[in-house]
Amino acid sequence: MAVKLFYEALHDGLEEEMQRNKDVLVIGEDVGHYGGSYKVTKGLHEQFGDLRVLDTPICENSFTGMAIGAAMVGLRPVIEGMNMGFLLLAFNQIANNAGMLRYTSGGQFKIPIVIRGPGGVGRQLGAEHSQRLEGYFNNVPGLKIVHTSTVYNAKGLLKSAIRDDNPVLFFEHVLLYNLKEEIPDEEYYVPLDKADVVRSGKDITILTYGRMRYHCLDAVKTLVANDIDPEVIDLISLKPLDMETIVASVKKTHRVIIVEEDMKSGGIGAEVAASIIEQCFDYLDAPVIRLAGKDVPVPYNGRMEETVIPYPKDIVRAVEDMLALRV
Amino acid sequence: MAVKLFYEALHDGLEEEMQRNKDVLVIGEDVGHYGGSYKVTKGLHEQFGDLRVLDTPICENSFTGMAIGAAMVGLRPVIEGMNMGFLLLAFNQIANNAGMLRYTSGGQFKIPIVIRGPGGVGRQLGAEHSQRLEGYFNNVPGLKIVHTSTVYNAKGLLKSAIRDDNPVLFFEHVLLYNLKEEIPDEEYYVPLDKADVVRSGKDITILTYGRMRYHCLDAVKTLVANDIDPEVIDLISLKPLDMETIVASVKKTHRVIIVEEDMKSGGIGAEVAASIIEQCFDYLDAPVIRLAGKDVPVPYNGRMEETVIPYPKDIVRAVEDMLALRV
Amino acid sequence: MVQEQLAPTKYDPIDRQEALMLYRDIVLGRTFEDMCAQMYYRGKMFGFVHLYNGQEAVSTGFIKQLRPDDYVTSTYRDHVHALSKGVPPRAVMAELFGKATGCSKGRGGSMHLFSAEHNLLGGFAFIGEGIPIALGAAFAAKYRGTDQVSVCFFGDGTTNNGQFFECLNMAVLWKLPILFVVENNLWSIGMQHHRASSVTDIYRKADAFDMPGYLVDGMDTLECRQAAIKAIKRARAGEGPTLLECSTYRFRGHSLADPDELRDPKEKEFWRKQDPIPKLTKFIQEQGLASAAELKLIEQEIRAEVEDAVQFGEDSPEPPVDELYRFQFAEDE
Amino acid sequence: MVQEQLAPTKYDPIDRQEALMLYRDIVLGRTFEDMCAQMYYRGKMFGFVHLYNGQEAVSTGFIKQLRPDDYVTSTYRDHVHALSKGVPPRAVMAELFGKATGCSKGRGGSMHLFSAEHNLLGGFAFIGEGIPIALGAAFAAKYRGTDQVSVCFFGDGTTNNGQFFECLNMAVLWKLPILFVVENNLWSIGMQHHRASSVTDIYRKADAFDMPGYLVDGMDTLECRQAAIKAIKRARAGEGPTLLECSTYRFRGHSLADPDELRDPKEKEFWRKQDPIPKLTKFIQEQGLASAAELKLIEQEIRAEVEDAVQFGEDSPEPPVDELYRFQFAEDE
Ligand SMILES: Cc1ncc(C[n+]2csc(CCOP(=O)(O)OP(=O)(O)O)c2C)c(N)n1
Ligand SMILES: Cc1ncc(C[n+]2csc(CCOP(=O)(O)OP(=O)(O)O)c2C)c(N)n1
Ligand SMILES: [Mg+2]
Ligand SMILES: [Mg+2]
Repeated sequence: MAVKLFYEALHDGLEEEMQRNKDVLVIGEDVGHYGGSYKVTKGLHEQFGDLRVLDTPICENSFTGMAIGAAMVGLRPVIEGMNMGFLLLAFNQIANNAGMLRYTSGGQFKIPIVIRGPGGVGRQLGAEHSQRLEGYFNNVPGLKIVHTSTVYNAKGLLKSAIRDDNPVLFFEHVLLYNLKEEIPDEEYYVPLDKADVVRSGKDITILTYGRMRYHCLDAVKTLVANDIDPEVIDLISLKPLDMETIVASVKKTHRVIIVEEDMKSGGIGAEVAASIIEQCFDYLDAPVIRLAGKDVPVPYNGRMEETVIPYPKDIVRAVEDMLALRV
Repeated sequence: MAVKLFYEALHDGLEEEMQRNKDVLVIGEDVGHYGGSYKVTKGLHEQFGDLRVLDTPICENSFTGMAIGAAMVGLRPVIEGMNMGFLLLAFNQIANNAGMLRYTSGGQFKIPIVIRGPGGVGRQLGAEHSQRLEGYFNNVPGLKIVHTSTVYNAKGLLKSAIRDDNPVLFFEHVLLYNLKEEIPDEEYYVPLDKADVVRSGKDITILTYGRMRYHCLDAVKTLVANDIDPEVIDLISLKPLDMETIVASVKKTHRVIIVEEDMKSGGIGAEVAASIIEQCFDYLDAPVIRLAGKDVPVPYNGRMEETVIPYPKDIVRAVEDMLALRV
Repeated sequence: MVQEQLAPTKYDPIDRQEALMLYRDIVLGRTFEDMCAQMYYRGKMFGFVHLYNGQEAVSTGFIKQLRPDDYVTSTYRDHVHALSKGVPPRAVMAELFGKATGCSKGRGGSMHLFSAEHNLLGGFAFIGEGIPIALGAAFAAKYRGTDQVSVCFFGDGTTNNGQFFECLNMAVLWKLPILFVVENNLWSIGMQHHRASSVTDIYRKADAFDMPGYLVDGMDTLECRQAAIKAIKRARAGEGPTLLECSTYRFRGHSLADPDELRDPKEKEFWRKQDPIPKLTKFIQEQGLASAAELKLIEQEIRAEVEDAVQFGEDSPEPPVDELYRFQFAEDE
Repeated sequence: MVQEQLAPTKYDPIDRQEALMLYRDIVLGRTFEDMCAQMYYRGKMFGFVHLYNGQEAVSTGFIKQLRPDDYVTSTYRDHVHALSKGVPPRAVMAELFGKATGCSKGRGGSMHLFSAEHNLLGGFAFIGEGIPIALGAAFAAKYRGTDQVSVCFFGDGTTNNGQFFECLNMAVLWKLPILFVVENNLWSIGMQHHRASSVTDIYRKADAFDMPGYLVDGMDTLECRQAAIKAIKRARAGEGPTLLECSTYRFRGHSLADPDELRDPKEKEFWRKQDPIPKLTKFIQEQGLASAAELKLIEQEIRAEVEDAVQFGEDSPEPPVDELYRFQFAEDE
């Protein structure tokens, strides 16, 4: 075991996969000489050379398309979105070519690419740099979408994503790169499609992902002190959802609250809630509530910014409100 | 009253607004000399000239941005997406600048643009030309999203959208352009934010939009013959949802089925279902069911294509299944 | 950076075998497309169908100089590129009929032809999006140190799209083995080239990236072939990309749904006279590479081949409807 | 198309008043940015803050030739463009402090400065996305027959993005009154210009669109001014757009968060010697337009103004938290 920072865990995962398979390469802005804006690719360029750690011009749509083309003929590119928001420019390539091309080709090509990078509300980064795109891409077919949250799963999920033969959108959170955790020295993988039951409980199911995992765990401390026993599940896989784990929990607790950082309308939580309703309506004792980012661009002002996303106190209140309705 | 085709109604609405206000102009590929791929802008170029019916090069991101810039300084551009799918290339401009700029500027600029064009599953148009993008844009803040469905509302909604001071994504359906209907000669407007209760009923609420309105109405014939009395609501406004109308209906029928053509995961129906759950869980006698497009790119093969979206028979079956559970 | 027009006399030597191969290919393209028009009007295929009539010299001239392991990307106007790259007419026609035996297993249709076996990386229905894909294949060739070459085809209208410029830049930066082949047929649907592009000489834009750019007579198979030989050689030798503007014309509307009302009949007439097939026929006969009778025979063989493709398409099974989800993820073979 | 370097002797006559106005502006830019650095390190502002030190000649040289009703778009590196366009230092500083009195009412922050009153159409945090916005304003001017001019500023790295090329094309097609001003500071974050652009002479790319393109000494206020005069005149006269590449350098890291480890100290040293402020000072004094003492006085006034801006920012109220949704839709004024 060794203590690692979040960005180091990503770095190590990438490095291991690159050492293991010479088809794996990194493509993106400032991933090479600069070492990546959040240091995830630091040093890789010295080790693997300019072509395997490719600094691109600022042209997201085309370099993403280039990565897809390279993947079609057998390479396994990992694209870094310096900020995932910039990938809005690559929406065409991601949706049409990463998402749909394999299908329209009748299964002739695989597109083993990973698109990773930071998103989320940081510290007054302004509207454009605070975007949470997981909801924007959730309706696109053919993609897998995961969101990391811990140092441990950052490494294990990235390695799994790189080995996966499908396009994977891999979301990190801009405020988690310096998280610290002890992780195994031995190689390990974390499955892309499994939710993580972070805490078992019987009173209510809290579904969350990304940085909100920590807000939920903070809230849990208060809740437990107040004699409430919540189950906390980190979704990790946003598409497809791990409905098996989710349904099992709902059947146990009969109450669900979804805590998400992305904007509420049309966000990830909408699909989670709708799926739960379809699959275990009869087990629910209360409406599925979404505690989500507000439907506004993120304002720069710090105090306003704080009101945009859920905080532990909001979670505590929402859970207590829901349980107050207990019969 | 006069009988008009769907595309003529759009044409007339556009023409009226252009005559009324010289700030209104049309921008897009082949909108001018060619008259628009679906003839919506036919003849407008002769009447209003090249600058007001502007044929653009094929560069969706930039001409959308150009329209936004023009709107910021007072023009009211109507952008035609020859196919709404092509606007994937303009996602950056639509999300950041149309959706968020007014907010980040502290309310200094208005962005009165309309982005309109066809989407939807047509007759074997293939995966890329059969996209339904309303779900892709649903999580973007600051946008209004409407979907037309009748000749009457096509004209009235377009006129309202042009007069609205906000960016409006205005979806049409590729298979509805030749729909015929008698509509008033007098000027009229249809509100952007109101759902249309197409048929009142008491047994179940069918929520739908776009072309699926017709599949629902077909299904209703069978249902009524089988002694079922469904309420059919055409959402029209996909963002924001007209929750007042929706909730009132659910409180009456206690059962909801959502019929949508877009893909299920992360689609419009997810938000509709989640919102209903939050707002009228206690009135529900059965889970909210989504009868949606399948989560795959649309295959070219005709018979496969038919299995992708809901048909009247599917709606009948789903409604009957749900009502069979009636206690 | 030099931009020169190839002197039409400077063809690399061409033998009988190659001449007949080219002839066979160009006739196949034309015959196939004419058959598509018939099949479309007979309701055998649906959706948007974009025919290549008039532009065949480009496909034949370029693709026939490629090796089987070289890569090609095309657009929605992709039938003939697929055929030139070796995809059997049966597989293309069956695809247009939406059959399981089609080159995209009936999932793709006219605008989405693929063949992994022939390194046809796709027809792409959105303009421009195939260019980065071809660039990626070229990048992979460089990455692995193979000498494979990548060729992407696209239209004049597409050269106003950002992806075109972005890819030219990257191709030069990394000296990638790629040919950017613009088929300048003067129109993008109803938009005239000069109304869409501030500079109508597309080959000149290469200069902004220090890439060689050439203007090629796209109605002349041998000129195309000659330009291809040179650019492919350069690419294979690791010397980098080339931009080739082929001036050409489509003899039909943009797609079979296009009323084609805007193009001046005189303009159409002018270009009809440049038809690449009689031109190639004439060359072959003048050079004594084959006789009129021999060429006739080829035409008959091709016609039979295309009719066989139609029959094959008709007889082929549709993909099973319950396989809707098959092929979406890599796990589904 | 001509591409020429302006001869540095050919300045339009410049009087004392203008010279002092320019001096005031360039000193304001520098002083303001230095203050921002201090405020950032003192925790008064957050997020990404990109300073303009070193590039001031461009903002002063170009924007000071504009009329109040002309339009400007900038990037995330926008403080100084805003100041040159007339946005009061108080409003900019208050915005950086996230206050309700800020030019974007505290909603925007460093990368999103706006002022409708001054026709500053925005700082844009994504590269390139401000270019089409400026094009739109230029289009509107043409549409309405006003003689307003639009100027967009962006960096060398941005010229590899599709929107740059797409907009150059449309600007020429429709002869729009717009100046594309590239501030080529040789780097995009940690990426050297020559590693990102196959042709490092950005002004040359104008040629691909039949647009005049000029290389301008971006460290020389008067050269920038001269280039601006000429290009603005052209635009105002309805003769169309101009591309202007200003060679310049940023004296600090990309943003205040950038460790700036990659740039060679010798390179930095070389450019520091080109500092536009001493250069302008020297010119003014040599031409006898103002004395050293007068300039010193201006510097003091500016310092006071910037300090006042800080004080104003500090004293200003934060936007009410319950106004979170205000300003999202047009109905909310
Ligand atoms: C991104 C995108 N925008 C618009 C279209 C619609 N469209 C299809 S073909 C075409 C014209 C393309 O012209 P050109 O590149 O010259 O090719 P040609 O059809 O002449 O071969 C347009 C606008 C599209 N397919 N994709
Ligand atoms: C679309 C997009 N991609 C990437 C970025 C991240 N980014 C911010 S500034 C920058 C470098 C821009 O360089 P340049 O255009 O030369 O401007 P400079 O910063 O040198 O003024 C990059 C890559 C961004 N803001 N937007
Ligand atoms: Mg064309
Ligand atoms: Mg720069």
